[in-house]
Amino acid sequence: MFAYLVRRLFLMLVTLFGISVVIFFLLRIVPGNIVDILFAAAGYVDPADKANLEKELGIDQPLVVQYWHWISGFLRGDFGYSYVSEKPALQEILPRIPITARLAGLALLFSASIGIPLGVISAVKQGTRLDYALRVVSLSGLSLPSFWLGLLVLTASVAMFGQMPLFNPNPQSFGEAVATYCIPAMVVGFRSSALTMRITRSSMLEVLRQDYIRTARAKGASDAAVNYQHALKNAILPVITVIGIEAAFLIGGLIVTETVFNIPGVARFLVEAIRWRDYPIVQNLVMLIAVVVVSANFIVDMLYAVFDPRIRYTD
Amino acid sequence: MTEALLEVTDLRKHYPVRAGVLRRQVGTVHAVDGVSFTVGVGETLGLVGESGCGKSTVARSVLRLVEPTSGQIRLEGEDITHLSKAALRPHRRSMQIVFQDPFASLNPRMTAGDIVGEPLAVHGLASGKELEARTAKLFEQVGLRPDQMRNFPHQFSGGQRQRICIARALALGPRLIVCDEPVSALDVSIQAQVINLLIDLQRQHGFSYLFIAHDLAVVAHISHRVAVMYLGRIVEIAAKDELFRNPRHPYTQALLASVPIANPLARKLAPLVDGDVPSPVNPPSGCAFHTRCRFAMDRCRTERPALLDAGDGHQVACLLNDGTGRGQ
Amino acid sequence: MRGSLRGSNSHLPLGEPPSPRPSPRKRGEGEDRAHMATIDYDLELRRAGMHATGGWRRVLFLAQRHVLGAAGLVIMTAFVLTAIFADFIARYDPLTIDAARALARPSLAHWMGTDSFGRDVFSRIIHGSRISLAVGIGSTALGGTIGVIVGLTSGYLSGWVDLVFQRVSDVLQALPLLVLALIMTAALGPSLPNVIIAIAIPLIPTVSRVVRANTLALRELPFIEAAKSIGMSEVRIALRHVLPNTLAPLIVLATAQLGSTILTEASLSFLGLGIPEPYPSWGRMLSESAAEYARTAPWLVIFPGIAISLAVFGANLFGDALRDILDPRQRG
Amino acid sequence: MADKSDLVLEVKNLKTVFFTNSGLFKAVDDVSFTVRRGETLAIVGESGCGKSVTALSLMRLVPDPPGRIVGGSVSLEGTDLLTLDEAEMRAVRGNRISMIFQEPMTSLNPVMRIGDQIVEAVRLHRVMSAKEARNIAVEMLRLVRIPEPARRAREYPHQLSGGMRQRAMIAMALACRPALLIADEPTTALDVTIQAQILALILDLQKELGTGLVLITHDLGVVAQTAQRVIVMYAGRKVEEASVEALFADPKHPYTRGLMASIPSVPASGAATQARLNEIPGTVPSLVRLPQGCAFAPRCKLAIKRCEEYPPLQDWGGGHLAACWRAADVAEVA
Amino acid sequence: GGPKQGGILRMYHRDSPGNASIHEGATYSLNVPFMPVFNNLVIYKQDVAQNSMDTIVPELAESWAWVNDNKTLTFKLRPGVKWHDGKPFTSADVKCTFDMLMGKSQQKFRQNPRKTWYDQVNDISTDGDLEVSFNLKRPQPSLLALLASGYTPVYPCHVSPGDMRTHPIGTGPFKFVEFKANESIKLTRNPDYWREGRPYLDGIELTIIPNRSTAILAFVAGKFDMTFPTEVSIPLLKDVKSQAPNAVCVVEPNNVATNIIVNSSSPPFDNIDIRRAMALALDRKAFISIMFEGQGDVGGTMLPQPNGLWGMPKEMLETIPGYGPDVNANREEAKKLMQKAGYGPDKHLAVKISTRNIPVYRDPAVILIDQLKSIYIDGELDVVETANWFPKIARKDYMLGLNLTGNAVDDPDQSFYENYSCGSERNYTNYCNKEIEKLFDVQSQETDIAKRKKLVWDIDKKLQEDVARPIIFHARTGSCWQPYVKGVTVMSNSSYNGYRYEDVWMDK
Ligand SMILES: Nc1ncnc2c1ncn2[C@@H]1O[C@H](COP(=O)(O)OP(=O)(O)OP(=O)(O)O)[C@@H](O)[C@H]1O
Ligand SMILES: Nc1ncnc2c1ncn2[C@@H]1O[C@H](COP(=O)(O)OP(=O)(O)OP(=O)(O)O)[C@@H](O)[C@H]1O
Ligand SMILES: [Mg+2]
Ligand SMILES: [Mg+2]
Repeated sequence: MFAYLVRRLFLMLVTLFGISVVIFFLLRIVPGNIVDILFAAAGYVDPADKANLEKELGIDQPLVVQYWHWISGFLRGDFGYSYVSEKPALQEILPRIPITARLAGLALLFSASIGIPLGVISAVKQGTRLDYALRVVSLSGLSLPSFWLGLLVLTASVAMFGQMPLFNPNPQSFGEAVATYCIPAMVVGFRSSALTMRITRSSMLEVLRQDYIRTARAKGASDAAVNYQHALKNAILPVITVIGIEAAFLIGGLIVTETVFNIPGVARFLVEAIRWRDYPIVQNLVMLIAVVVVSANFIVDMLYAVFDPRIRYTD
Repeated sequence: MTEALLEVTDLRKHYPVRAGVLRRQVGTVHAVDGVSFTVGVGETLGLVGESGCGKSTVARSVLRLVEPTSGQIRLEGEDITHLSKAALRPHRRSMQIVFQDPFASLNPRMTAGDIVGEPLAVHGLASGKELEARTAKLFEQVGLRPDQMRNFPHQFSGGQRQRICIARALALGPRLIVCDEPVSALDVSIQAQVINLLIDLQRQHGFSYLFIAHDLAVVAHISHRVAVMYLGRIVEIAAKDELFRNPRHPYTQALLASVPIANPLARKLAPLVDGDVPSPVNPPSGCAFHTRCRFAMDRCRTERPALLDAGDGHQVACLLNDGTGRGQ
Repeated sequence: MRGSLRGSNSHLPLGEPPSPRPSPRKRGEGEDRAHMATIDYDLELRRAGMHATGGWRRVLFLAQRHVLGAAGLVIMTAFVLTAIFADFIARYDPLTIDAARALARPSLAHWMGTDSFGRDVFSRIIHGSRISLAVGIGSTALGGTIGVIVGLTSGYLSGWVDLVFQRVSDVLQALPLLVLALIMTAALGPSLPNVIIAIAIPLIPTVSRVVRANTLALRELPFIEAAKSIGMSEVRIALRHVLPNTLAPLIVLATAQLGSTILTEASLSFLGLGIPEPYPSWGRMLSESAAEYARTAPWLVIFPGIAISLAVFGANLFGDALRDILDPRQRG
Repeated sequence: MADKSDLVLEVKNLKTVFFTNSGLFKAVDDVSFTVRRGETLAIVGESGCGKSVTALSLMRLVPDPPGRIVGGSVSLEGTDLLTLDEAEMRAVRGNRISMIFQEPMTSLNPVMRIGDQIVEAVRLHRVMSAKEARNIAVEMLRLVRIPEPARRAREYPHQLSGGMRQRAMIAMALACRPALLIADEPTTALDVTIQAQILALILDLQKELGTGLVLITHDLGVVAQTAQRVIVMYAGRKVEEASVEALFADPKHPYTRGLMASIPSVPASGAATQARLNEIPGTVPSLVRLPQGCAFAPRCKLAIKRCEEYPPLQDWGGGHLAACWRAADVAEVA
Repeated sequence: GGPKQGGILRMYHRDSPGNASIHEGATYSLNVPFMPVFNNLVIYKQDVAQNSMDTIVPELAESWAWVNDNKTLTFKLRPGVKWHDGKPFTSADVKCTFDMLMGKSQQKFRQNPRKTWYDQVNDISTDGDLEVSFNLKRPQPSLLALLASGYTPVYPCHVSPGDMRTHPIGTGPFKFVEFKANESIKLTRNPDYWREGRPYLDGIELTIIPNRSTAILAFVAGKFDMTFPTEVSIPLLKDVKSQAPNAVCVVEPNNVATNIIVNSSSPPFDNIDIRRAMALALDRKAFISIMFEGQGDVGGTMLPQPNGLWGMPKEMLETIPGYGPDVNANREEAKKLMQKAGYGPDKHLAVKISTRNIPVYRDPAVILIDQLKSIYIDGELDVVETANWFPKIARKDYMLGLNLTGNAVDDPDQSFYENYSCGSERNYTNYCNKEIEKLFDVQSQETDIAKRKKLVWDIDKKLQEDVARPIIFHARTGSCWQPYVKGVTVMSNSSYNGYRYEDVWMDK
């Protein structure tokens, strides 16, 4: 097991290296760079100015050199300077991370705490009206684009309370904290809770027919105990997988939500940075996201072993 | 029993025992601990023993479904212990297994007909109508109705499932069938049918069986020779009549004495051996059976008896009477 | 909970004289007498599908049994047919601009009104089904197929293949979907195939992880061992034995994804990365500029919204039913 | 049947059917029997004849759909289980009536430790601390002769051999000392020495607690050694019922007689060669398309025209019931 | 009552400007938040909507004078003005600023989009700390107009261009506090402002909200005192009015011309017939009706009257091919031209129309494609990411492009030289007509406004007839603020010049 861990860690590093190469070169494949964009914004192109600027930013050097500069800096913790704001990239990125992390965490929590129980109920009551109702409700989560859901929430709040929750980085009251983080998180979570619920349902249906469920019933275990202790624990693997994936893709979902709710998190920031071809920001941010994703996958893998004793990771 | 179809030499299979958060290995299960035997062409070797003594592990090792820790398995003279998966595949036609747990060994999403017909399809022996006909034939052979071919495993009773497994094993006409308790879930009349079928097939085609069962009566009927296992080792092996008439190992004797007799007037349900079954993780020193043996001597606690010939090819691993076991 | 159990225990001491208790409540598993007496065997059998063997009868029976699923199938079929015959169904050219009839309310002439360009919303939705379904089905199929292959291979073979595949999907996963889409559209320009590929790529790790997780569990089951003992090739085991047993979550996932890819395209459009104008896709119709008309011309957002929702509902309801139908234990 | 107070279980005209797409399976068709305190009733019969479904019906655990108990009554200690609501039934299950399932491999929860599964059974019906329950669990495992019970209690089912799993099942079923124990082939996976131990254990507990035991088994040897009364089922129906002595001495139904003849015996006088066993020719009929009248008729040497009419259970004295028109002739012909 | 002191003006910002240096930018996203930080030498009077020579008032300069045959423009500077960091403001700062703009100093801007504005300036000379002179090559009366633009703040000498991008220092009514990209921009009152009693506001806070719907909702919900100026589209304006009936809203032209850039250097648009046909096919009214529900202006290069100062009279405009009221007649003519060029009902001309992937660019392009259908041209939209837009245009890798041209000041010099003179970098089409260029200089030197207007009209007409860069329409947009916000004037012929905000106050 220890050997396995060491190897996993090593492989995570390999993955991260792979990601760094991919993102680095993908960005370079995309036509246009910060200089083009700056000039586009200024509405003119002057070849001399352009060359100067490229030199200043070091993007005239061979790619390999640029890569080496970046990655060696990254390893030293030197993230370079944003091309756009000319501030240290780390200083730009860091304050935004907790915002998105909070949102993502809440969204996942919401998705799991709604999706799993509803999935269980709907599986247990398969074929009843309740099952139909829950499925239809969860589907509405899947069928509404999240920007519409977000706008709907905002519009409704304006129409009903004459108020709109605008992001406040330092919420003063509990209500503001809810408005700042929980509502957007719920909008994101609602969608992924639908997926969680459906996977839970399907997985539970599979498990509920197993003999050991009958055994549990035969012991006189209550429905709740049967469904949650016996069945759910057996059915949870695919659910964990999906939640893990959702966690990774949450960044994508958050882009739109951060835009609609105007939250200055990393997701929207990343999009802006790509638009500006702000390599130092994009590269480092993607790497940080990658670290999170890779760790999330690792945790998911470890959770498999926790939930299913038959899965053992040996060397 | 002229030539050996299967030859197992000093087979060992150890499973690691893990514990703790980091799942460090804290011990080893000596599931099979040095087992040697041969099965001749057209011969049935019965394998009995207490539960958990490693019979299934032997069975699965023979088919290379678990990788043995050490030892050698020769099929038709060829060493298959280290063959690659691909190289092994052609040999699979000549050896088949009937699993102990019939339900779990049936794919819940395939119909019984598909399950039984699949080996034929896989090895390209039949297809289309012919496949169906041959599958139907197999169903009839094991006492199932062909109209059950389109049912799913969960729709069968325990005994019926076991017969599906037998039919699947028979499909390829293998030379060796490892039967891991193939009739344990069958009622006696069908058990009789199946055993008769196995016997008939053996007579017609010279099949060999490694036949694992708890029911000594069944073993007695089908086997030519019988091996008795205890805690990962063979403690006694002999020709059937010799073994039943003249069991030498105290465990064998206890086994024979424990067989329930189908006569309500002759009740004798007092267990002959008592005491805890020792664990394969920490097998007792010396003779593994000494903890439950009524005749255990001091020597038995320290000295491990070897499997010795006590005459007429009757081998026994017991220290009593100069290593020939307890006479009758 | 436990208290009540003990309570009823006390009613059943050894040898207590029979005390039949009337029970008005409805029960889950067993049946009360009153009900037993009135069991309509024929009806029950019909429900079990006895009279529905083979061909159309079976389809009809399944449709009856899975009403929601049948509805889903009907919706999906309708959409597919719409997409195929869009040219015949649409009453106007979806691209023709007419300032004179801009922002017309829904009427007999324009069933779903017109947009700010004076284009007929109904015709645009009809034509939009082509693009939206192409995106939905195309990217789900593409991502799903590759995902299944990767997941099966890595789960079944495990070992280093697994490790490598998982790392690759880690890499894919670590690049957020919209980032990928941004980069793809920036590099290649926004076009239908590019959007499909951009949406399909993140599906690969999703599907492959689910399949792999299932495969890992299945690999340990005796019936896989049984398949090995027959001498089946690994590929065949993977396809015939492992895959069908992972089908249930796969179907649910795929149909859920089918819906969400349509939405993803909408999100891409929202960020200006979707299928380019003027070709109508439902997502584009719902995108940013439409949002500005949400109040003044609600039909601009209601109808494409309904179209998306219907497609998502259709796909998912059908998927649920398919899952149930393919579950042998449900077949009675 | 003089003293009814002695009855633990009284099953009357139990009828359980499966509604399947290939038709109506009458898995249990009009079966009645009783079990007294401390009594062992064995159920034997062809594989697939409805024994397990009978047992599941008693527990009200028949999978629905497709199964359904459509008639009869099951009274446990005077309470008709079929009229209880789910919550009341739960209080009974595992407590007053418990069951050892046929398939030990799949009947244990693969992701729960063995010990926890037993602890759960105990704590559902007894108030006690987790520690006490754990001790009981370990004790039960020891009782069923599992070595190193404390360690095994912490293991998962897949780490145990088949026999151990079955014993774990037994431990779980017995943990609450039920009034009625249904054992569906409890020892098929055990070697005879352990089987003897386990059966002795079950019988001990039975004696001590007055537990009624319904023992479903194929092993007629076990039946002979443990049961007081036996019912023989064929194709969903009870075809014979008798005290164990009467049944072995004088089976009245041709099917029972066929069964008896098929029993292999340990050759005391060793026949060196393999011996073919007696078998009953033919196969079990499909439960959907049962032949008119007696279901065994097509395989029966004694079948006559009248067998197209279903023979009622007839009492041959001493509670020996048999459903055969030719019960009187069975002994002579065979 | 009279103006009140105090309060922070909350406003949203439509997007995150790349940096804070007005001189390096070419979008009013920069002017709005940072103009309050600076002062110009002269400025358009902030409470008059229409910018013109007559509304130019002194700011850092106390007075100005044209001397030396109108070839020197001399400013007397205001004494005692301090930069926000406490350093005194002198004539050196002015010289530094304009030297840098002309590219003559050591320090360089990263980009310098308005360099051409000073093509006629020879050099800047100072006379003591409080006098500075612009020495011109030839008379250019409009230089003063350019200097009065919001685009022409005076930068301090002692701050490097790089620092000006991240932390601008000015002399203006508000001091820069912070700029968090994609988040917010904060300004605070400059207590040492040279103008007594100004500004009224304690500060200005801009929250960056790129999503227009969210932003408008927030405004309606009272989260903001003011929308981003000229960012409320016509449909949204209706929304605001219905949801917040008290809000004050104005709709004004923003002097941004939507136009087609034609690649006349390669087929098919090297053929003047096809260019003309295209121009004839345009139904400008339809554009305006779709994009602005009728609230837009048809005109030539210069913003039409009455908001614009230089727009040609309607009668003259309608004589230009394609501007005539009878669209169908125009299109018949266009078809003939197309047929002459070899196209017809059976032989359509396939054309790619490139544009940026932003609704204000994309939507007119979509309409254009539809309109070109009527004259045998099958257009296909080619949306281009911002990063690739100018390189693509510069490479001449397009056939038609749909473009927006914003005019910082309503003055022909600015728009003619910038967009149509032969060497100009912003002359994307590389349209080069020496004769017309001579006319540019003629009008530029003309000091008589009436005469100059006539010249300008003729030039404008010629430019349209050459179909170099046909103008489709001039947009109008809305701005809204809460009723208690006073002293805001939205300029009606420019969207770059009206954001000093020193006179804005809140009646709360
Ligand atoms: N995968 C495994 N990991 C660890 N231990 C195992 C594994 N499989 C089997 N064992 C252990 O190996 C020993 C032998 O198991 P095996 O299944 O071969 O017994 P058996 O003789 O077939 O028993 P039974 O008659 O009960 O089926 C047991 O102690 C069992 O717990
Ligand atoms: N879920 C089900 N759906 C349909 N038919 C079923 C189902 N479960 C059992 N049956 C049918 O009911 C009949 C009785 O099954 P049961 O399991 O009671 O047999 P059994 O007597 O226990 O046999 P065995 O001794 O082999 O275990 C069988 O014919 C079987 O096919
Ligand atoms: Mg075994
Ligand atoms: Mg059974």
